[in-house]
Amino acid sequence: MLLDVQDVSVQFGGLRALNRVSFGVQEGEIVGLVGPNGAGKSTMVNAVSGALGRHRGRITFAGRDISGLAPSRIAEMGLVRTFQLVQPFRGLTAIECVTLGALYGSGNDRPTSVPAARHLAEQVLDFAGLSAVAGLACDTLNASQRRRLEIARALAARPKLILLDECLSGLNSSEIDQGIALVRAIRERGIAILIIEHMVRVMATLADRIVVLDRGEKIADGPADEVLTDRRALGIYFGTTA
Amino acid sequence: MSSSSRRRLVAGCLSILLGLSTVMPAAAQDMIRFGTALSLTGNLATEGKLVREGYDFFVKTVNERGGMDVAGKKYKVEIVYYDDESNVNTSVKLYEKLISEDKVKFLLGPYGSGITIAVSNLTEQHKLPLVIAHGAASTIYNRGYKYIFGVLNSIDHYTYNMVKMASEQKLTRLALLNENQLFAQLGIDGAARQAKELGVEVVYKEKYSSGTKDLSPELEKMKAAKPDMIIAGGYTNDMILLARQISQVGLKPKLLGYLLGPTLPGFVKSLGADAELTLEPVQWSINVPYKDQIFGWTARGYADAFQKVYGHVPDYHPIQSTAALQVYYNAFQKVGGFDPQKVRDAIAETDIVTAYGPIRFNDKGQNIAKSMSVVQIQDGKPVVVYPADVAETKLKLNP
Amino acid sequence: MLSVRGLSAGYGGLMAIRSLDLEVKAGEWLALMGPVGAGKSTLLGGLAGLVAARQGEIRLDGEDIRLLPPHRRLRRGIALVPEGRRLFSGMTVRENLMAGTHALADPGMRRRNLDRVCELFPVLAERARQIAGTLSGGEQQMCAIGRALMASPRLLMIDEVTLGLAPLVVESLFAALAELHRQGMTLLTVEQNVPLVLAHADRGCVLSGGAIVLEGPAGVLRDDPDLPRHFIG
Amino acid sequence: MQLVAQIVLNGVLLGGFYACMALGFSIVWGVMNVVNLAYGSMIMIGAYVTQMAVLQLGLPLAAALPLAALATFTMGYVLQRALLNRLAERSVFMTLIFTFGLNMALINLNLILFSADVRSLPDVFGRASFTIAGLSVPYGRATIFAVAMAMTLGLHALLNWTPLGNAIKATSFDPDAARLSGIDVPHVYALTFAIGGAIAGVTGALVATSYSFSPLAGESYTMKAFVVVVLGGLGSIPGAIIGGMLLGIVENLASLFLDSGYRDAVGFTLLLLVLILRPRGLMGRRFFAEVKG
Amino acid sequence: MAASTLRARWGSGPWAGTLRSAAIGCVLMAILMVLPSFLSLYWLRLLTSVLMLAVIAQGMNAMAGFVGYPAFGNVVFFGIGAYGTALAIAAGFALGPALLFGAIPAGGLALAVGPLLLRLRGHYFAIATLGLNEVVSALAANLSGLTGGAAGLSLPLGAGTAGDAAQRAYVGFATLFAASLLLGIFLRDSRFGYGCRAIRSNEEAAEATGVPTLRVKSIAWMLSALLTAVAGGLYARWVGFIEPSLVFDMAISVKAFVMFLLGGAGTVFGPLIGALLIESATTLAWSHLLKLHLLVLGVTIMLVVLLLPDGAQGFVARHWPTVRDRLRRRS
Repeated sequence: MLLDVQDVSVQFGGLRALNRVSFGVQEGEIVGLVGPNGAGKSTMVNAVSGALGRHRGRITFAGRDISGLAPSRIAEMGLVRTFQLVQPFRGLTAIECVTLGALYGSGNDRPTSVPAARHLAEQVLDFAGLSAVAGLACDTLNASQRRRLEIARALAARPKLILLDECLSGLNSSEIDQGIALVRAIRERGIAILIIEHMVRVMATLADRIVVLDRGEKIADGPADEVLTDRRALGIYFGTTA
Repeated sequence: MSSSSRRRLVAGCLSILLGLSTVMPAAAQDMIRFGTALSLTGNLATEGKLVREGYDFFVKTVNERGGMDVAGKKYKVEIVYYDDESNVNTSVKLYEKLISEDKVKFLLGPYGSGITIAVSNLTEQHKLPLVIAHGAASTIYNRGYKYIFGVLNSIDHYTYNMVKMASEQKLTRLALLNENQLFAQLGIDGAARQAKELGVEVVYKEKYSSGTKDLSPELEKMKAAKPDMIIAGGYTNDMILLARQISQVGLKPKLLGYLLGPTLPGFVKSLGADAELTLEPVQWSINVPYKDQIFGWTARGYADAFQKVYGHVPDYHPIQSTAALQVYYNAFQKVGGFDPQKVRDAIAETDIVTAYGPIRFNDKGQNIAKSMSVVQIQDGKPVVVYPADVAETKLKLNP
Repeated sequence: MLSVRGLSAGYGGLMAIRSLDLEVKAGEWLALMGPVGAGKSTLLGGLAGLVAARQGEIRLDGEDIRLLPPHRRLRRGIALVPEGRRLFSGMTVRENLMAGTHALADPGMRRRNLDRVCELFPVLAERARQIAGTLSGGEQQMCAIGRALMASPRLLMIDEVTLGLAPLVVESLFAALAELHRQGMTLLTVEQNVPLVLAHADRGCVLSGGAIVLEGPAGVLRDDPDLPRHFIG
Repeated sequence: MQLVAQIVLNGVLLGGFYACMALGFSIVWGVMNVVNLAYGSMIMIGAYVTQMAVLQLGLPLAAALPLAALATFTMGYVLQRALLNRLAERSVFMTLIFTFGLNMALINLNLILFSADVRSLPDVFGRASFTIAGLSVPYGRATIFAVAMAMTLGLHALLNWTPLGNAIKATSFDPDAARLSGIDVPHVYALTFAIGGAIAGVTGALVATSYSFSPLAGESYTMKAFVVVVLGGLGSIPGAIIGGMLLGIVENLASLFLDSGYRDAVGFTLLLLVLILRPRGLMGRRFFAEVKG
Repeated sequence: MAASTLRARWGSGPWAGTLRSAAIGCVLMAILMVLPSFLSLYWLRLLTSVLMLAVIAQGMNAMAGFVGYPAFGNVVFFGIGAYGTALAIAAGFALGPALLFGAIPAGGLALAVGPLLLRLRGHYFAIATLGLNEVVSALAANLSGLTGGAAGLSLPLGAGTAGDAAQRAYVGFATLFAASLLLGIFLRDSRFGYGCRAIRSNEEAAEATGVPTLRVKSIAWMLSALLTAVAGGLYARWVGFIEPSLVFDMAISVKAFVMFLLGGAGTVFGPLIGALLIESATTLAWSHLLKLHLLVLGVTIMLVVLLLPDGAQGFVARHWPTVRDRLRRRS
């Protein structure tokens, strides 16, 4: 198991955002994390990536306990996340954003110099179909380009596992198709992916396994096709469980 | 292109770059120029204005008489002023401008001790005389510099007469308090030394941070030490606060002296009763018994003439400025010309009497010929009470 | 009552709404639905004046209000209960409610509106002196709706009223909205819980990718087998 | 013991003055996230207006005080409405630098109008003092303390019991939600700045009666306000009082037990400690604004 | 194809920006090397102080511009540098080693308090640094046994004429200025620099991307402290007299802040541009507007903030394309 989340609970004041949630991600696997707004998906991402600081339970990555480590340490170990925010690095150009990912990010075969990192960034931008906008400031890109840029930045960090936090939301249908193709291409490089997304279609086409959260509880976990035909899991989108 | 014209070109370009025009008024033929940078706008602007009036008064007086009379020729006098914002860096920069751009050979000191020290480093390197009218810190003079001369008594003499008065009045317990700032520190340290010399016991000595809004802890401690006399040093803001709090705290010293304050505008007006009977050492007072050997006026004569021009009675600031220029005038006459090195040597040999007082320099450049008078506020007016030969009236002790 | 033509709105360079047309009739309850990121919140923000509307027109009773600041729009009767409630969390419930009255032309309305809100949500009267940040989720939502009602709006827009709330609370909130609707309030709500909202609303609109992709009477939409497809994407 | 008690009492009196002075600074910072470096100059303007009203118009002090407040209130409103509101969306550095420039301009204007002379109003209270439990309290200081407390209570009442206060608090918590609640945010910002200005004006009047002032003396007041606000907690009224008292007492005790030269150093060390250990300040719960970046 | 189109789009090669800056820097330094022989001592002094201010502004820029932490009290390092150096000179050290006595304590202080203070953001960090300055300056004013206290420290005059002294100061500051340009380039183009800018842009995202933010911030502050401290040391030697209120003067920091903002935050040459603009404005103001210079300067600052939010460089960058197009159309 590459990522192993065991009995993780998170409490915000009186609100229990996650309640003893466990799941795992195997090497090279795509796992979908779904659930309505407020289900605890982002809290889970923050807990895994270290942004949250404290949580109960145990999270191991590549065999090491990463609970309580600084986010930068976790990233260095090869667990890199994208941001739901549309533009985390305002003021940097696209190529700079990706170069940043290449320069820091995971510790394995890190480029030894800035030019080498830029070279890698160029390749990754090309891979993500962003060559044409490399020199533009992040905030001038359109939604689809920004989402792909986030993925490119994560990819340039040479991770073992990428956390994709709603990287396709707000896109139109053809842009989503491009995004799906990109995620697939990443998986073909042998990188495991934990993808957080609302759109069932995306999950159906991408994920090997799906974990469903609702109000902090895990309510389903299994192969994608099984979960997607489960009325109860799907029902949370239409409020039938309400 | 000749090197000098190229040089002018570059300087010109740079001056445009720096937004400054180097166009100078062409020096008139028979014109002698002095230069100084004063605090015209900074936190010492009040003093700066008085200083400038003294210089201007000399210029006006001399020019009305046709100019300086040197080797049988008349030279009009002009002073190049700059505003140093009471800022050391600006001041040094401006003196460099006076020296290397305006080609001023004869420099008058700035106002304030710290600034004077920094400026004198520059003038010393340029080997140009700097006659200081308003830099009292002893640290200015004890660095072995050859080109600086101060017409005033330096700070370590300020309190001498006050301490002496105390010992004559049989006041044996002295409390000292100063702002943690150069001028006040040196002045009060001087008082402590003199007290030891004159057998007065220092029962309290402390410093406070500038800008303090409450001096009661210091004053309570001071009160506990039961002093007969207090001498305090700091800038006017703090001294006004101190004066108010001394009475609030219930301290009743027989004598209360300030390094600076009572004679400055605003002090008496703001304090009223609390200013009464306070003492301040002054470099000069209207009663000093000297007759000016250059202009022929007495101290009172100076004051009257001054008042006609500026509408107020001069304190010691203006006449100190005037005296500095008189030192130069005297030296020019002795040299019969304007060679800065010869002028410097002549200044070192100065031995004149002015309405300000006698002026004679020791080898550090300090004026050792005169001493300070002590002024007391009586019925809201400053009157000289010490030493006896210049006193207008008798010293009054607080009951 | 409200007529939107060719509206484009968004943050920075990002247009979440692209030349959208929308009509809200007086007294109706229009439900906006759609997947996350479809532009529903941006639309409401654009109508309330919080989000810059770059192009198009927003006509309220025929008058274009696109360039008015939010407080002016509120004065003309458009109120928004924003997503996440956005209460003034350190102030009391009563202070929060009173904060809604700044756009009232007639101060005498304060009292009357307060009574009306307390009648609709009696719990708010009980909690009047409690700090808003310490209320439960449902009570906070009531407080937020109450605050908007304090301005005597004619069009009440509510963004995600059920977010993160327990089913019972959701039902009571919807009951309150239904009551408002019955009293003649025009409602424009954004809601995730599709079956629930379609059970109450008069009409529904499905937004996707910043444009309306499906529109019709609530009853028709409810039975539309195509509806889930728009959410799955 | 008597001495220490007296010094602590003096510290409390001084602290009341500090609190009063910091209130206006605090409310502007708390509501708008603007650190007004020209605050001290506004205090000085209040002092000059008071002095002119008393000496030139012959008004009694009680009448000069509201006049000073009115002058700085108007000034504050115009400044915020015309200039500072334009910077509302910009980074915090920008407003900081802007108010720094404003301060320079105001100092220069004051120098031109009033010269660099140190001024002060003749002390109304003089040496008179009364005694409580063997400790002496000068009337002057007691009056300042009373005015400071009255202002604090007044501001408290304004914020909690009036529609304007409601709007100010709402805006400070969430400007967007305030806009949605029908609050004209730029206007509220301007009024907040104006209220801060009025407090500076009253402080200036107090300075004129009991301290001395000059165009350049304003900066030390800005610095003190800074320390008090950070100690007590941004935008918190009880915080300003507690911060002010704490600073007054600690400074005075430091002067008593250490060399008085360390007075400021002790104040600032306290500031550093509070920043490191409790960045929200002593009373800074979620009162006005959260700690904004 | 990708790489080549990329190159075509944003210059030639990954070091293009660095090389361009280095080239500009070399030209600048060459100009600075020949300039003194054409200048009177006054202009030389002005230029020296422009260089000094540019260096201090670069120190500020390093923290506030590149990392986004407004180190308002950075002047504390200037003061420490000045005192450390002056005391070492007074103890008989030559200027070179004496500078270390200023720089090392300054850098050490930044490293020591950095991890504590750099957890604060925005105004809070600014105030904390201000407090640090006040505390250190009060120590300098009160430890009179060591520092001479309020009476200040006077250094013996260096050998030679005024011209020699001016030249020495100029060369010192010009060298330090070159170092400050290198620091600027380092902070812009190195891996470390990428980390800094990521922090400025979004600290949480930077941390999640793998930037050890606290360490990067602390080191950046140390570099800023070193630069500022050496400037302080050279200043002490240049002026020959220091006192606490002179070298711990907040106005120095604020001026530096205005300068780098004016020139362009987070740029290599911004501080120099800002120092040139402000110094010429000040020079202009006091020679022609004796009584109004503070007003002029203050209003200038206000206008800059209102009208040039991204500094002179940003202003040019924003408007140059339209100007260029207009020029092209005309020709």
